[in-house]
Amino acid sequence: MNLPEVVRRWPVLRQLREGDPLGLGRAARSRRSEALKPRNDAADHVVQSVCPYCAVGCGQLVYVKDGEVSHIEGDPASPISRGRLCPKGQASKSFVHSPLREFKVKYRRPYGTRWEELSLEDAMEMIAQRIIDTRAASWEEKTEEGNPANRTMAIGNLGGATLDNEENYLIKKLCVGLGIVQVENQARI
Amino acid sequence: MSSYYGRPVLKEPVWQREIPWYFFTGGLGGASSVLSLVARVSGNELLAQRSIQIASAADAVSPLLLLSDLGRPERFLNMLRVFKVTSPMSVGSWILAYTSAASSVSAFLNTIGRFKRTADLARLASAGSGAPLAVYTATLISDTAIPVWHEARHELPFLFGSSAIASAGAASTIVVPPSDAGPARRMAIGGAIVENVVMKAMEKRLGMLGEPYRQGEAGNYAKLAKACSLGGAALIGLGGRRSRIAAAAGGTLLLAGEAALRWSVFKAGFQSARDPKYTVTPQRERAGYGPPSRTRPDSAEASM
Amino acid sequence: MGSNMAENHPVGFQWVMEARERGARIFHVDPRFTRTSAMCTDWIGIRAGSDIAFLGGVVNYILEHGRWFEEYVKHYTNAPVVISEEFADTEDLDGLFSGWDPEKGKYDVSSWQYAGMEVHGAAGQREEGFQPTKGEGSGHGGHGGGLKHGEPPEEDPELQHPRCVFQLLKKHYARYTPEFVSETCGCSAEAFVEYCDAICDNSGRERTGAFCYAVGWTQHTVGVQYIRTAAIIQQLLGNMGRPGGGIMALRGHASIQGSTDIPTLYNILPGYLPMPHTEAYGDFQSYMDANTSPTGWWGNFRSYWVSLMKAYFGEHATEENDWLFKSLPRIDDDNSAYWTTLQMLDGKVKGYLIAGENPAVGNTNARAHRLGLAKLDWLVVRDLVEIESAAFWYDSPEIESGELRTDEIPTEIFFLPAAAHTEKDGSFTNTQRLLQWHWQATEPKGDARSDLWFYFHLGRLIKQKLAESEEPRDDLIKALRWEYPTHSQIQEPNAESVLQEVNGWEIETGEFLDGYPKLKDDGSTVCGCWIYCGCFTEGINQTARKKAHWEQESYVAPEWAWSWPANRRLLYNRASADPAGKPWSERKRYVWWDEAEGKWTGLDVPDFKEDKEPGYVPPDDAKAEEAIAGDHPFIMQADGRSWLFVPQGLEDGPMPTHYEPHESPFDNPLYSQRANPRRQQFERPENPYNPVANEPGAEIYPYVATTYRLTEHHTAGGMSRTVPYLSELQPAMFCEVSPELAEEVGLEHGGWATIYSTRAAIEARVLVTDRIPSIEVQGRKTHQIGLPYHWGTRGLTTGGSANDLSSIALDPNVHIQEVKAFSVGIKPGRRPRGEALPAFVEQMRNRAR
Amino acid sequence: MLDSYGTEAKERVGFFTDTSVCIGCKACEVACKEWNLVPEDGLVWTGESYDNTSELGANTWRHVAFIEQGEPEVDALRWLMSSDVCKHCTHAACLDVCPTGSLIRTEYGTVVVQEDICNGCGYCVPACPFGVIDKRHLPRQDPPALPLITKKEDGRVWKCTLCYDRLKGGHEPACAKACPTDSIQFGPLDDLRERAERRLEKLQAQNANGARLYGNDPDDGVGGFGAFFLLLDEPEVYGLPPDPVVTTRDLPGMWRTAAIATGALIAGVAAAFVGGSR
Repeated sequence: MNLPEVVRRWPVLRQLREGDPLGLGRAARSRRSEALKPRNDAADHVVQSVCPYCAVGCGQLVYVKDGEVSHIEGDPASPISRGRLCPKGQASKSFVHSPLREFKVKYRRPYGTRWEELSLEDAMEMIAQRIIDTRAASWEEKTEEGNPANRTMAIGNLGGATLDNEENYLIKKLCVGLGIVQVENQARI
Repeated sequence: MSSYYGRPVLKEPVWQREIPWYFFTGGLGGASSVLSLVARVSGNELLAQRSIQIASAADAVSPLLLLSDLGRPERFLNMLRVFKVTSPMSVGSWILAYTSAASSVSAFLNTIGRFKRTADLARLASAGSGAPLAVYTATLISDTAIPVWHEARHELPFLFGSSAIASAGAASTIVVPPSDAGPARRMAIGGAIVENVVMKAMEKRLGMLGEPYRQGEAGNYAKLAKACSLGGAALIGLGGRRSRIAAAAGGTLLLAGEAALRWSVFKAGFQSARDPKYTVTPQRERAGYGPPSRTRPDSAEASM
Repeated sequence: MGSNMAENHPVGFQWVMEARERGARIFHVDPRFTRTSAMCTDWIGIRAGSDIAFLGGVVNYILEHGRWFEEYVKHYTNAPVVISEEFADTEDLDGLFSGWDPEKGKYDVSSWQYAGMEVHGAAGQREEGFQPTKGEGSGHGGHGGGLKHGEPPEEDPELQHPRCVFQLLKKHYARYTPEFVSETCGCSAEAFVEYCDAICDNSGRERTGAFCYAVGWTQHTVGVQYIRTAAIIQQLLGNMGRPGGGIMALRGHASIQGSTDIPTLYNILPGYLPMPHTEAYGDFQSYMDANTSPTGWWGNFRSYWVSLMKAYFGEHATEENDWLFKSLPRIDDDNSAYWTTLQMLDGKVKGYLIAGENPAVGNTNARAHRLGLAKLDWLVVRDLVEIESAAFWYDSPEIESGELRTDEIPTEIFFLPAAAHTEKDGSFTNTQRLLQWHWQATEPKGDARSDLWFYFHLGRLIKQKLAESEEPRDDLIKALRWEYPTHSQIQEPNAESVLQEVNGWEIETGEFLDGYPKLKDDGSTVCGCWIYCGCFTEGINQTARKKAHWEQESYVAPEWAWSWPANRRLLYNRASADPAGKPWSERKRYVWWDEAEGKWTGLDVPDFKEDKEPGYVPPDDAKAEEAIAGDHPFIMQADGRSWLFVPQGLEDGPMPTHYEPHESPFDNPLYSQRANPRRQQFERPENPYNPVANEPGAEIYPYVATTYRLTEHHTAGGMSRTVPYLSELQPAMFCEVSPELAEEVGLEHGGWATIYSTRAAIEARVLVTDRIPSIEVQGRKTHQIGLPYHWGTRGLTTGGSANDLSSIALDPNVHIQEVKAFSVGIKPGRRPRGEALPAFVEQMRNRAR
Repeated sequence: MLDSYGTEAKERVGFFTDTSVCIGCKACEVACKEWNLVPEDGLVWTGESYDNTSELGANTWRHVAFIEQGEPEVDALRWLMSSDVCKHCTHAACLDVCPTGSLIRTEYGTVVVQEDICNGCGYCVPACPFGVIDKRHLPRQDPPALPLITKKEDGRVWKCTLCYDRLKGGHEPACAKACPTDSIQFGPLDDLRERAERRLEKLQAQNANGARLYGNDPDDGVGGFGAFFLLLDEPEVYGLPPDPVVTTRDLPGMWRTAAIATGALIAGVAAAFVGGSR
């Protein structure tokens, strides 16, 4: 008999028609459940990445949907981690999407009592100028003893253990070029 | 008896105040339908009409109570999505739907006084489903992991049944002149007595699991229920025949008692879920375990 | 030891669990019974800061009971070498080695040398001038002096000579008996002996044992010597350079290894080449002489260095101008992070850039650091979230207490949002020296940018602005090679192009180099980091290799990513074979000499010249690597052997000695010299020290505190207290105390406690637990207090910072702070609020006077 | 059990949680939340060892228990850690009593809540003998369907789905995949039961004190768990019931009692008419 769709899908009837009289299984299954798919399968693309937390270096698979990270899980191919992740690594997606993440430059002027807005371009311009000025004002060509110095002791740079090798390379290279010797990172801490 | 930092093993029910009230209205409505039918058969027209009106009123309130307790009220129709004999609530939903439809039709026709045959058919129908309606709620709560409900499965239906009889009787006693309310009075008194006897027997048999019925909120409601039901019954018994006031007062008191009884049972369930000993102790005995093989860690005890 | 691996490296710990399931005996020696201890077959609780006493005891046990691996020790270590007769041991000088200069507070290491010569250390990190005459070439070591074909002048193969390393070792550790260990560490002598037997039983030809450590060892005023002691054990037992052996450093940040190899550190250039020093290296040649060792792989120092200069300055660096050596910035003894902090407090540092670090919580005496930041002219903070280091000017304990006032803080602050690892290409170097590439998944949003972007464009802007400058000081920055292709709308620099520069190429052909042996000292090759040379062989990004382990034949999985040097997974692996080149045992075969092929082969890339046969004896005029004999596996060393005794390269002694922590309630049971004499101390108003041992007032700070991390959080919290799913798992700062201590001072489980030192006071919830037992030390009951250091004033979960309590007292070799053992007091209840807080700290300090 | 699915039926799968190798890292808790988008539900420090999640519920589908045992003298210390989860019972009370058919037995033999069906009647909550399933009281995300009667909170019940969607895609559940030490093992139930037996034998040989399997017996009160455990102490120490029984096992009896009570009710009413209307 051909009943209208809505009636035919009425679980009470399906209980009888689909051999599930108790209505504990298939008959009670909804359209959504039938069509269910893991969202990873719907990802636009997947990239192989590395966990950003500790130095074990577990492999990660980053799933991307509509330009957003839709999920991050372990990369089974990694001989180090075999697809497994600890709570931190497993929380990487929430870390990337942290409610506290900032996406705007914030500026606090000397003696200021609040953050102000500032364009990234202006910020870069100002920072470059600060470095140039401070460096000029504090340049030390020789030490008191008259030994060569070629440096500024008025500027320091901190950080690196959470950065990429390429980033660290540029930091050190730039600082050498500028005569900034106080370059340090967590390896010390 | 130890558990994880003294935490409950079971979750307390998430049902709110609507549910015990529904137990009450369900019982009242269901038993009233039966009362109405028997009254009709025995030719007590007035009693038959008033009681079916009570029934339809109660059956109209019941679904609303259930609906407002749902987490997703807009999905109330899903209750009729399946029919599951394994689920007293599913069965009950169908019964309730059927009963309230029947009783309201019957009541309506009765009131306007036309289509007598249809009205009687409807009354018959509502009575047929009204009786189970008054009782199934006991099965509903017995069919859970809550110790004091599940273990009381042999008594609860009788407790709820007798309570329903008492309620229906009391309600009709109020609205029907004493001259025609004889059967209602006897139901009220009889129901009240039976119910108290069953309650006592149940607690006795449950042993340790009887405690929650006597303690805390549940205990208070139980005392209230006992006082009101027996008090109400007495009042009806002594003055209900002559004085309409006494009948009304007694009926009201009795109804209050029946409501309190449902609340008592309801609360007892929560209390027994909250304390892990009611879950663990009986199960250990059942499984024939001896005392725990390891003594509990001091540190864990300390941090409880 | 010194590591809580299960909690801080859970995924790495899967391998330990597998070993356990296969029947391996796993010991955890730690002050606390942690999740690691719970998983190990044995746990030994010791007092925080007493590890050298424990490990020294093991050395003594091995020597006393003849459990050492004779053939290995005789051939592969410097045990037979005879030491200069001027050398005097701590046993002779009551806790000091010979050469101590009380004025300078330093050692003159000349008396530590091999008899009849001058050896240099190996690490290639060197701060001070190398003046052979004065023999004061300590610093972090050069790399080998005038060894004739890599052999020391005086040896005793039978190890009997009273001044040979082996005998000196015996003498030095003779008093480290099980009873001494028990007395000092607070563990039972029986448990200790069981431990000794276990590692001895699991070493030798057929078996190997490994040590895993982390900052539980490094964060001490004798941190380097902790690890050295383990190294001695592993050498004596023959566990170095062999599969299942070694000493595993478990590092805490994704690329902390990389940031040391390609350093963001003041004292070295990429590949551990030393930064030139103000007090020395007036001219190029003496810098070269000081750092080039005639023998060993450091013999090619010049090639590494010249290639780096070519990478930095391209055509501007020439033979004629000494590759711009004269223009390079110079460093002092110590320009490390903490030194910089103190310079800030003195107003000498004006500008500071912070990228992905949170010193206002993560640095020891974080309070001093916050006060320092408040004295800067300008500050740049780059992070994903607004961390404490960016918010200190309106949200910090000092603002709450009124010690700082927002409108009085001059610091101009730029907060720049950073890009996450999923928003940029790049490579991390993990704790096994494995370079792993991570691909960009999405574009960073808004103003968020990678640090690659920031530093590249910053450099571009500065070079632009200075292009016309006539100032001599600007010559170097003008000469800096700074062209990297960019892509996408935001002009993101191409990370691979940077890695290519790191790998290096031949200038003439432009071909990528396949390894550091290809580097030239004539300026014809470019290489940004010699030890990374080969990571871009054949123009292929080797670090991005992701061949699944199940598709690879050997468990070494050489085709997953790339490890330095030369994709070698296990260093000094020639030691996995006996002197004749045969595997010590079939079970433990790893690298061996293939007679037929006439070359070294095995499961890994041999860490040895491929065709150098085991019997090779270098000719007298041999230089560099050629001067290493065929049976000397430790090719980075001038003499090709591992060093039980370190003649040069360490600031505080050739052999590890038990010293008490800088702040310890105890005296040194061995010597009147209580703590490491060479440790760095900076007593000043912002960094006062607690009275210790039997000094008056020590009783105000009577307990041993130790800081640590939890699985659920990451270091200073910037990457975890900002994540809901992690914050809910550990939602509050707490302290762990024993039931006895709780009893003693009236702490209530679940309540609050105030923990204080002479520097600060913080509050924490109280977790009373048997997992941090009170122990008996030198006949006295001590209590220890466990303090996770993740919390600060920002984020989803906030709380007191443990690092506010600890002091700036550093290891002399690596300038790492001592936060794993320091003294504190504790009392029930929450800390005073507002102005009352500093008042309370002051009051306690006065009481301790 | 899976007859209704005919050819669609798959091999029954489940979890074997071997607590003897659990390092208490909680990766399972986070992996579960990340995959299933389970909301964070409050920053509460309990002081109950390292457990700040406390129990399974609508917003915690994996829960790691921490139990510190032993006397101060060091060698006696023991720290039990165990990742708890929905048991996916062979005879599941929550499933039986669900009046809407929101809870179903899937083609994999697992028990899941269909979030598009559940109307929050709450019957499954007290029905579960393990206290696993619970109602979510956090604010609801989707727009109200019927504005007048719609509530502000989510109001539906939630629990572990054994990653129903991942199974359909051929992936193992998130928690099992993440688990660093394979304490959480996923697979066909029969294989897991064998594996567990072998594991128990090994441990007992090494006399790992208190090792026992929990929920592996098909003849227990719930017909065996789809997600069972190897414990190192008595179940209640971990907050688990020693002898759970599916409440619906007694349902036939309950219906019978109800029928009798119903009859009694009618009889009772009728009896009231003996003696007429006065």
